[in-house]
Amino acid sequence: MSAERLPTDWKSDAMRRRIARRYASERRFKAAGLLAVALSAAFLAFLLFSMLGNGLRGFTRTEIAVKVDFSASPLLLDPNAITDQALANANLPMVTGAVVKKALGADAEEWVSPTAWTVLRDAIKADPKILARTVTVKLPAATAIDLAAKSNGSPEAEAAVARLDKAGLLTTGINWGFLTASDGTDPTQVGIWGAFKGSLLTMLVTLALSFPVGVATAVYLEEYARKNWLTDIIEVSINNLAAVPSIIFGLLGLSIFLNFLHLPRSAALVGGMTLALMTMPVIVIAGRNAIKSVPPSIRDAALGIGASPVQVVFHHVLPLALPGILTGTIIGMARALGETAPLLMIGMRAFIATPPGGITDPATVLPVQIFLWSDEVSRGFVEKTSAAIIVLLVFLLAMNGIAIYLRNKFERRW
Amino acid sequence: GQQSGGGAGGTRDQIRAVGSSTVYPFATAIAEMFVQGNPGMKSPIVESTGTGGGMKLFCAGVGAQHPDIADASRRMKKSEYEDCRKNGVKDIIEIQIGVDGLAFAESKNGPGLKLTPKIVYEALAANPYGKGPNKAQSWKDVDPSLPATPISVFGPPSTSGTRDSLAELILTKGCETDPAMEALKKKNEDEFKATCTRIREDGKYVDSGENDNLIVQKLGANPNALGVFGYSFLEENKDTLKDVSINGVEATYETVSTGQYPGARPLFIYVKKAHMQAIPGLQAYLNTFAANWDPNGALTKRGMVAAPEGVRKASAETVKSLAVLDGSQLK
Amino acid sequence: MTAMMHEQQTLTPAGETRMPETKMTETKMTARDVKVFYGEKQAIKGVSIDVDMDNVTAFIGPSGCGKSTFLRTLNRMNDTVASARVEGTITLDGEDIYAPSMDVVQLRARVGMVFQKPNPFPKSIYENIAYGPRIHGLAHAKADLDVIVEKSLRRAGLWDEVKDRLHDSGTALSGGQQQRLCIGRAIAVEPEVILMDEPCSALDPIATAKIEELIHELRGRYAIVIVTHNMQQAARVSQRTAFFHLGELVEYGVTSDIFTNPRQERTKDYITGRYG
Amino acid sequence: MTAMMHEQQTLTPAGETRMPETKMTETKMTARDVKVFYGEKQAIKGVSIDVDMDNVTAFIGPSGCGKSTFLRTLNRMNDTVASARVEGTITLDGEDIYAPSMDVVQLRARVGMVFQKPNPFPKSIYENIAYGPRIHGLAHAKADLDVIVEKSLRRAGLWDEVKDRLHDSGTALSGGQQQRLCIGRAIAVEPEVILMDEPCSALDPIATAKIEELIHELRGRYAIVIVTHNMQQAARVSQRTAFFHLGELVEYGVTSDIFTNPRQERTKDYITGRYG
Amino acid sequence: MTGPAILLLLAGLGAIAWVSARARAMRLQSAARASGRRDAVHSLPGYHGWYVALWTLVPAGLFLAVWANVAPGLVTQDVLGSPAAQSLPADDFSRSAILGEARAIATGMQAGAFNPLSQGLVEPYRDAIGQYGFAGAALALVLAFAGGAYAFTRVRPDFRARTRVERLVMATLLIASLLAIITTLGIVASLLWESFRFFSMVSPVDFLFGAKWSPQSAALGYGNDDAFGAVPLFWGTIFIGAIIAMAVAIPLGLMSAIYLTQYASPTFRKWMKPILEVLAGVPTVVYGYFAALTIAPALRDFAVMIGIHGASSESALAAGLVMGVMIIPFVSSMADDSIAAVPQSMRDGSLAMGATTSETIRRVLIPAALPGVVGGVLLAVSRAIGETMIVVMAAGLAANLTLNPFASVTTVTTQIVQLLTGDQEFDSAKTLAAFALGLVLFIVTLLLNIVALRVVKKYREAYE
Ligand SMILES: Nc1ncnc2c1ncn2[C@@H]1O[C@H](COP(=O)(O)OP(=O)(O)OP(=O)(O)O)[C@@H](O)[C@H]1O
Ligand SMILES: Nc1ncnc2c1ncn2[C@@H]1O[C@H](COP(=O)(O)OP(=O)(O)OP(=O)(O)O)[C@@H](O)[C@H]1O
Ligand SMILES: [Mg+2]
Ligand SMILES: [Mg+2]
Ligand SMILES: O=P([O-])([O-])[O-]
Repeated sequence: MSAERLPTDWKSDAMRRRIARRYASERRFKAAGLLAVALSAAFLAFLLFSMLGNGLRGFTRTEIAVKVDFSASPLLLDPNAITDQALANANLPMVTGAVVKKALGADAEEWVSPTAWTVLRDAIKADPKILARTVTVKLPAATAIDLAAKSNGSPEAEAAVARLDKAGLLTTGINWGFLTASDGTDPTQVGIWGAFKGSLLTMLVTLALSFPVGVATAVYLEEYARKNWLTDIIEVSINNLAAVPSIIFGLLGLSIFLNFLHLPRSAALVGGMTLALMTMPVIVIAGRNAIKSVPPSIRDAALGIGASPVQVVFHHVLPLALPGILTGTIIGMARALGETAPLLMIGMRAFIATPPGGITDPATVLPVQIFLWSDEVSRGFVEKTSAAIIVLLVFLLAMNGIAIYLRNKFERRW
Repeated sequence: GQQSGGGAGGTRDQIRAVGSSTVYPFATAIAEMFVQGNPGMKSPIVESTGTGGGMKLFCAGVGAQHPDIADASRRMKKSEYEDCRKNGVKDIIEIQIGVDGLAFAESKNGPGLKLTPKIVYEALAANPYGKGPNKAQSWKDVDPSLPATPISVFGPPSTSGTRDSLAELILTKGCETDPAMEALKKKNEDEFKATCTRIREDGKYVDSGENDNLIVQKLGANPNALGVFGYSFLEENKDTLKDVSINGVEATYETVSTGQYPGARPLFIYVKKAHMQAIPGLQAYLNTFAANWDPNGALTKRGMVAAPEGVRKASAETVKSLAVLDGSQLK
Repeated sequence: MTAMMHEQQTLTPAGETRMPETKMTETKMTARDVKVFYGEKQAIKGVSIDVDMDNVTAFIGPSGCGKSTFLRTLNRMNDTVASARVEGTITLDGEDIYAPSMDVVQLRARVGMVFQKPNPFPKSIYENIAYGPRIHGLAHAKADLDVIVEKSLRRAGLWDEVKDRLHDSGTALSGGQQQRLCIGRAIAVEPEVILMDEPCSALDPIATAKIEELIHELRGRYAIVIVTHNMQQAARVSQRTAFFHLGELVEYGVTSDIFTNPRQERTKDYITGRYG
Repeated sequence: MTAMMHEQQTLTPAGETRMPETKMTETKMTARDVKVFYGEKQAIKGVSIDVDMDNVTAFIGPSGCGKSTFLRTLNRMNDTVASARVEGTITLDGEDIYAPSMDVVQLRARVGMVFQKPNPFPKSIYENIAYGPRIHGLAHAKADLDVIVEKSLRRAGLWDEVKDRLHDSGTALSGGQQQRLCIGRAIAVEPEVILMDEPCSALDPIATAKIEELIHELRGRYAIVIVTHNMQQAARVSQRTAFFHLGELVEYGVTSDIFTNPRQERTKDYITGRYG
Repeated sequence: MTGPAILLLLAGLGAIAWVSARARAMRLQSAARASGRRDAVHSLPGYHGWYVALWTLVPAGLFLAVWANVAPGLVTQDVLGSPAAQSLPADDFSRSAILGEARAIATGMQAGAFNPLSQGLVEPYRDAIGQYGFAGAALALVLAFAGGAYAFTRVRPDFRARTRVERLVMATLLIASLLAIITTLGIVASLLWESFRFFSMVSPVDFLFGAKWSPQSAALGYGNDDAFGAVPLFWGTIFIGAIIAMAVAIPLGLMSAIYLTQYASPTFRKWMKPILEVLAGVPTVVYGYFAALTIAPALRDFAVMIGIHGASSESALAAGLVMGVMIIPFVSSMADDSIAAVPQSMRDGSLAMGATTSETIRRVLIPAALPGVVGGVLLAVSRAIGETMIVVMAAGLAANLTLNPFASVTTVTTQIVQLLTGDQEFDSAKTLAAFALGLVLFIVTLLLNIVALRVVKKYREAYE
């Protein structure tokens, strides 16, 4: 053994202490990491729970059972000639008010929703014979009563609820209308179907435009493009577009699609086109990564037996890259589905109570609907806003879930 | 398709309205009633773009791709009218649908301020009476009779029509109490306007977005703050807010509708006469408006204040006769 | 086939070449003064070589000396590397393969290639073999294709092992089987030359032995060029050996001579393990 | 140091072991019946071996036979592979290195390692060397550190080449210099054993020669274990050679015997190039 | 002939072309193959089919596209020549409105007339459209036949149909990739034009360096000079997006990435990683709602409790905090990538020296990954400053230059939305300012992205 060597005394106290210190700092560092993960997850949980807490009530509504004696009410309706127009002219709102007053007391007119008469209308339409009878109908409660019944409301409303409850007239049930109705002005009657359909149409346009173009671009850049100034510019543009603030796309849509091309305002078509410009770069980038991850040995193999470059891509590379491309597409679409700002610029911030029938009809989308409702005067909209958020989140989580599933399932190592 | 871009194209079987966010809740309410009263009709589209933005779209031309109605929380401006004419929108029908109260409110636990336009002006102006930057920190600085709570006002942002109303209905009134200002008005209209309507930007007045619900919330949280917003919000939130009297007048339905309460401004809709024929249901939509703007009509239930009887009569007449606006009265 | 028969000639000064003494052979491919550049960098510095039908030719040399690069010039796989540039002449049956009129796709069908790492397509065994004939239109009916697949797998010595699971994925085979599948895939388009770039280096000894045996069987039917880093393998499978070093062809000749009696100092040092 | 002096003993039946006849050596590490699993798969199948101070031990064997895996059990680098599991006993100076009381951090300081690809940190040359002493607190003043850095670089045979640019990045050196830097880095913490996993396989012949020379010089001061795929290199640098095959230790003995007179058929086939 | 009908007809022609060309190629090729020469046959018959079909469809299709744009002009010319057109008003705008309407009615796009004059023009329009429609259809068919016939004559066994078809495929791909450039140009053009008008009213220097943002003054005719100083907006944007949000996102994102990649068990990582990614998938309008209704009031109460003066419920902190959370997955995935790109050998090298995991991370991995992490953070910043809904809903509108995180500040994106959706006047500097702000935002994010991508790329290359 050589003399000049200074053997380290690993067993000395100083060294032991030092090592203990190092391990302590290791533990602290690890705990900090865990804390970071936990905090992030806790925030998410908090967000989701607070939305659920506020929003689940939005899926229910309170109804008041009211006895209606049609024969005794001043209805100008001929039971044998019930038409939509006749019903519209029949002064049902007044009748409803009178009926409620009679059944529940003088101050009760305020207890039912202003649009409660539509329930009567639909009941008569469904069965004109009830005009000759006395029936019990469940009328939607007014917002104040609804709130008081589900959580807490004003003292007057609470008193009314207590009275109704005692009489056993109050029921709270799932409000299917929330899923099938469209925008409205009475929070007890609104639904998300219109906005949902708008989102669907917008997404269709977005997908139809951005997917083929995105995939074609990814293929071109990854497989064929020779490095030159043009491909450099393309590459920079794409990476940049993927990060351009979405509101800028709104400005673009406003100037080009609306003011220059004169496409219809508020339409799913324009919304979809605007979002497609935003989504395309996301698909390109995901597509390129997916294509890049197809091992070169596959290309070599195909080229080596005489496949042309186009055949190599369409027979081998694209099929193998497809799951990756789909994952990227779903993520891009999910982002587009949640996007609001650019759509505000192109006229989707609108009251649209008729679900759009096509891509050129006026439409709004779920996130814009949420934005609109969050701005409503009536406090009944608070829980509706949260409920709409839940619907949107369920969709987004489902899309993300599918993307993650695809990624895990097809993630392969060659 | 052989359809070319530009020009008029496409058909429309829905009414389109654009404009004021203040009128938006009333226009949508009418839209709903219109559909219920006219089965088979499609629901009108109401866009909330702000009065000016709406005017811009409205005046862009005649045809299916341009809106039929502009909602406005102020009268059309002369410049807007001229723009309309330039683009071929010649015959415009002006209908006042009601009144909006510009309400001042505070939290239920607030100090119970009593204000006048003069006090408001002196508290909020950027440059009161042109005498240099506003130094008032508390209400007491403005008027010794008021409590020494700091000035903190949440109000409409400079981009909204409600802000214009605040400037016109309250600030200018307060400003004009000073004779020097009256003189200035004659001498230099622009400077008068600036002195009397410009609001301080040192944080005492907080621009508070479009979302009036947030203002309501903030007031609840901060008893010393004052909020300025449409009367309908006060009405809806009576349980947490109370009104602040101006000139000793409380903001109640009556005082606003009679114009006693100073913060009252008219609400309008503007309709293109050229569209009356081509857009199905447009006349019926206007009729629905007319049927619901009475003091005990559906619109007042939603927080609108009915216009005085005379105005209502005149508006109803316009709906019937479709009389065209005379641009020369506009400013 | 328009093959050219000619006597082996002395090649460029760079390569010390000894003619195979025994018999006249059918020269399949010739390279004359081939230079390959990757951008600025020259990877092959003027190599001339002849490849014939009857002998297996082995390329040996230390890592990075350019064996693979040169091999890939022979079927223009280098075209796929953007920075690569080839100078000199390479012919197949006397036709210049870098001539503009040459269709690369057809060339690659005629000069097949087997790679270092087995790279079957992630498809069924059947589809792996059938792919080439399909894109080249070599079979019109399913029955034709079946015949081709069976014949190719038989020649690749794989038929008995896979005949019952032709529709299993090619990637599910063992490494050695995969490599034979790749050879079968190359054979299926009836190539004239087969290039193999270290075909056994990822395989275990038993699989290696199988491939070597296969090469013996294929010899004569196809011109075969094999790159290997295993000198013993070169000695076992080849009749001609080319030794590359730093992009140059140092020595080319009959395999047994190269190993027992190298003429160049560098060859000798390499063979005795002084470097590499 | 609590080294143990003991005679070489006959090892497990799996490994045919011939004792180094000439002299008694200081045994530094012993492995007894070591088995390593990656998940289900067994990569090392009961290997026993002794490593001593005076001889360089070489591990040879075909690719994938477990050389690297076994080497990495010696300083518990396998701990970093989640799926890896080690059975059997390995001692360093008689202490069980897999005992719970053993501190990995210390162990790795005592058993240094050099990897196949030179992996200097992307820091200056100085910082590369100083890294180990710093984290282990082996120097308190800058001056101490300077001394350690110089000494380590000298021992690694790199001092003269880099003394004027100690603050240049370590990654800017040539491959061979980088590898010597890595050796210097390992030396700087005064290890007792140095493990080298194919340290020259990424280097050119001249750099290889330098490293081999360095190994000669370090011999005796540290127990050295080297994995190599180049049999000639094993013959040149080592005094003991262990031949691995399929996770087993086939033969272990004096290097010259293994190469000239292997006892096992498998060893012989491998050495003569029948596989690998 | 109507549009759909002619398209259908063309499609039919294309199909016929494909089938017949393919059949012919097959026949010719089997004959050629019999002759034995391998290179006598070049392309598969299918490619010949495509070649001929494309020649049939593409020229005719292109012609129709051009025709669709030219024909309306010709039709209008025709109609203007008709007697009914004499009564049209001279004024250009109303004339084209009437013409447009007449066309809409003639093509059945519109039911009733807005303008009585247009009714009279409907008939002439119908006639003219019929004529030109027929002419267009006939020409398209002729082109289709001509193209198809020409291509058909070229079908020979050794004709390189595949090469031709593939060339078209390549051209299509190239055009698709050019769309990115076109979009960028579109953005630049649409912003530049309006910004240019804005800067003709307000000096760019005042805009970029002015400390006072007060569009109300401009609206009040107070002059544009000290009304459009955007510095408070820039500050608010930076304060929220680059300072507060990053103060949340960088530590949490980086530490999460480190924990998940270096410490966590595979199962934990498998579950946690997607869960954290969900944070990036939550729509921003939801974050905005959450920030405005839940976080902001809570923060304000907290600020009041600890006695901070001037706490606003639209605080920079609320918006920044929530935005930071939204960005966490972004930072963590960039950090994850960067750390993963550090070769395993670095980690092994350090561990083999006896370093602990945290020492390895802090002293080797992070320094080595730093350029990548920095690039990732820059990208995250660019994303944060462009974020709109959170700040629109939670950050407020007061253009304050303040360091107090509990005070209200405003941002560029908030003001864009305000200016374009609030009460606006035509062509006033106030409205145009939105585009100028958009332009600044675009340029800044562009620069950030270029720099970040450069950094990241350079860094990746260093380890390749
Ligand atoms: N695509 C490429 N771009 C740039 N240089 C390359 C490329 N491919 C190979 N080279 C360089 O060309 C030289 C020859 O490489 P080649 O792969 O042909 O060597 P080789 O003899 O096959 O080595 P090995 O035995 O390791 O496979 C090497 O210096 C290599 O670095
Ligand atoms: N991290 C791992 N996980 C699973 N299996 C592994 C892992 N590392 C190595 N193996 C397997 O363990 C066996 C031994 O591998 P090892 O790397 O020790 O071989 P080697 O002799 O060093 O080979 P080479 O000469 O190629 O370096 C091989 O079959 C290998 O596939
Ligand atoms: Mg090679
Ligand atoms: Mg190894
Ligand atoms: O939307 P406004 O009513 O404020 O113009």
